[in-house]
Amino acid sequence: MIKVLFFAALRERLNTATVELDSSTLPADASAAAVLTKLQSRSADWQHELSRQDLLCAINQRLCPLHTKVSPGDELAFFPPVTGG
Amino acid sequence: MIKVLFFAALRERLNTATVELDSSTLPADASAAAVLTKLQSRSADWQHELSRQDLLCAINQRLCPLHTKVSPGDELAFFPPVTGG
Amino acid sequence: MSISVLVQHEDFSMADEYAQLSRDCRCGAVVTFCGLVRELQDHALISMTLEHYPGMTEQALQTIAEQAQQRWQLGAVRIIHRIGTLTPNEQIVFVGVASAHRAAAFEAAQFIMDYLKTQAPFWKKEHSSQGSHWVAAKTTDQQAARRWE
Amino acid sequence: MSISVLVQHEDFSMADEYAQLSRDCRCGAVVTFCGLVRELQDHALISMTLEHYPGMTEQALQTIAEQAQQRWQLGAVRIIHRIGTLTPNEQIVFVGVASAHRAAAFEAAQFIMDYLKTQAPFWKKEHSSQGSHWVAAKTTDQQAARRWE
Repeated sequence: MIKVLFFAALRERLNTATVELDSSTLPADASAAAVLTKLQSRSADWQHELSRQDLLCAINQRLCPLHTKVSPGDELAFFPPVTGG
Repeated sequence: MIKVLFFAALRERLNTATVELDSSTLPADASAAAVLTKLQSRSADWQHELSRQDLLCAINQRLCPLHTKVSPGDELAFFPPVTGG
Repeated sequence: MSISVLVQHEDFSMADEYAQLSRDCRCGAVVTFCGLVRELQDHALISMTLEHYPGMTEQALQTIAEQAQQRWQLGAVRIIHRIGTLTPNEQIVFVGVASAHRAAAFEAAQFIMDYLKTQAPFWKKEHSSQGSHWVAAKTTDQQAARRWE
Repeated sequence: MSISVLVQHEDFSMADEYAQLSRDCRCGAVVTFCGLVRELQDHALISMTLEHYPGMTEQALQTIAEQAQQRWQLGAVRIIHRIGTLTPNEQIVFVGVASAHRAAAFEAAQFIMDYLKTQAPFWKKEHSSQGSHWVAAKTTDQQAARRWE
């Protein structure tokens, strides 16, 4: 399984905080971008929200580019630009 | 009269904190540099101490270059580079 | 060199944090930054909610502090970020850096804030008489972070 | 915009100074700098005496604060410099800046310290087991001040 988390405005607009994906439905060398594409296919809303250019991606709680490979058991997260501090 | 103050290491080496100069012994358009030259003539020690290139000059409690004109009643000060903070 | 990072709802005491940072007497310079909930320009801010990514926030702040430690000679770094609902004038974030030299302390504190603003997973939602809305990221923050690259 | 400058032997309270600076809630950013008496590298520092030019010090600090105010949008500037004899780990100098924006607060605090170090008439004399000597001015301080020209 791959766990995907959403935060802040994205979490609100998707009305979803967490999704569990069956890793077997993804290619063995799938990237975070492939996960994103798979999630976008869920609905027109998800397609729209997950196509925003400014989305950030974290794998196992570290920021990383979308082309980074994911492995079964990974925790992915997608979220809008951060605004703390 | 022109009052001249010395501070810190310079005050210690001259063993003098204040000197009063009769303005009438200075040209009417005398600069701080002219005052310094007059003071240097007091002794070999003063000549030496007041010839240091890094001395700072203040007129009426504001840092200023040596070519600044002085007027009767002014308060001059000469001191080493500052080291506060 | 000590690094200490805290993510919590509870308020912090600037006095206590400063006392801790200044205890190490090899460090002649202590720089602190505090961020406070600011009033909005056009209408009254009632409160602000800070969402975060539990686990990742602590890790991100620790990484930022370590990066600062690699770039400058520092004696101590302390970062505290509050989460949950805060009201105007409340403290949000504290960054404190102790160093032997003031330039290192100043630069490290700025670096930490610039990276925190762009890399630590916190999100602000403002609640005012006009409703609630997520604060937009600022391009000036992105630019500020980029100068350290 | 408020400017407040103090030259005194008495110690100051970082907590009180910070509380005062953060009171103005239009200011979301408060940066403080504290300079402390540092141990010497090679032998034990017993104490340090700070000589100053009475009258000129206050005026110099006020001028530096005003210059900072002209360069950046600031809510409040506070400068405290101690004089007389101080022992290791005692506080020497406090600079606090409140602003709506953190970049302004950071830069103004650095600017004030850089100018204070090169233009305010204070002189340090260190007393150690090796005797007493006047601290030499550092070229790095001159360079730091020059970057603002």
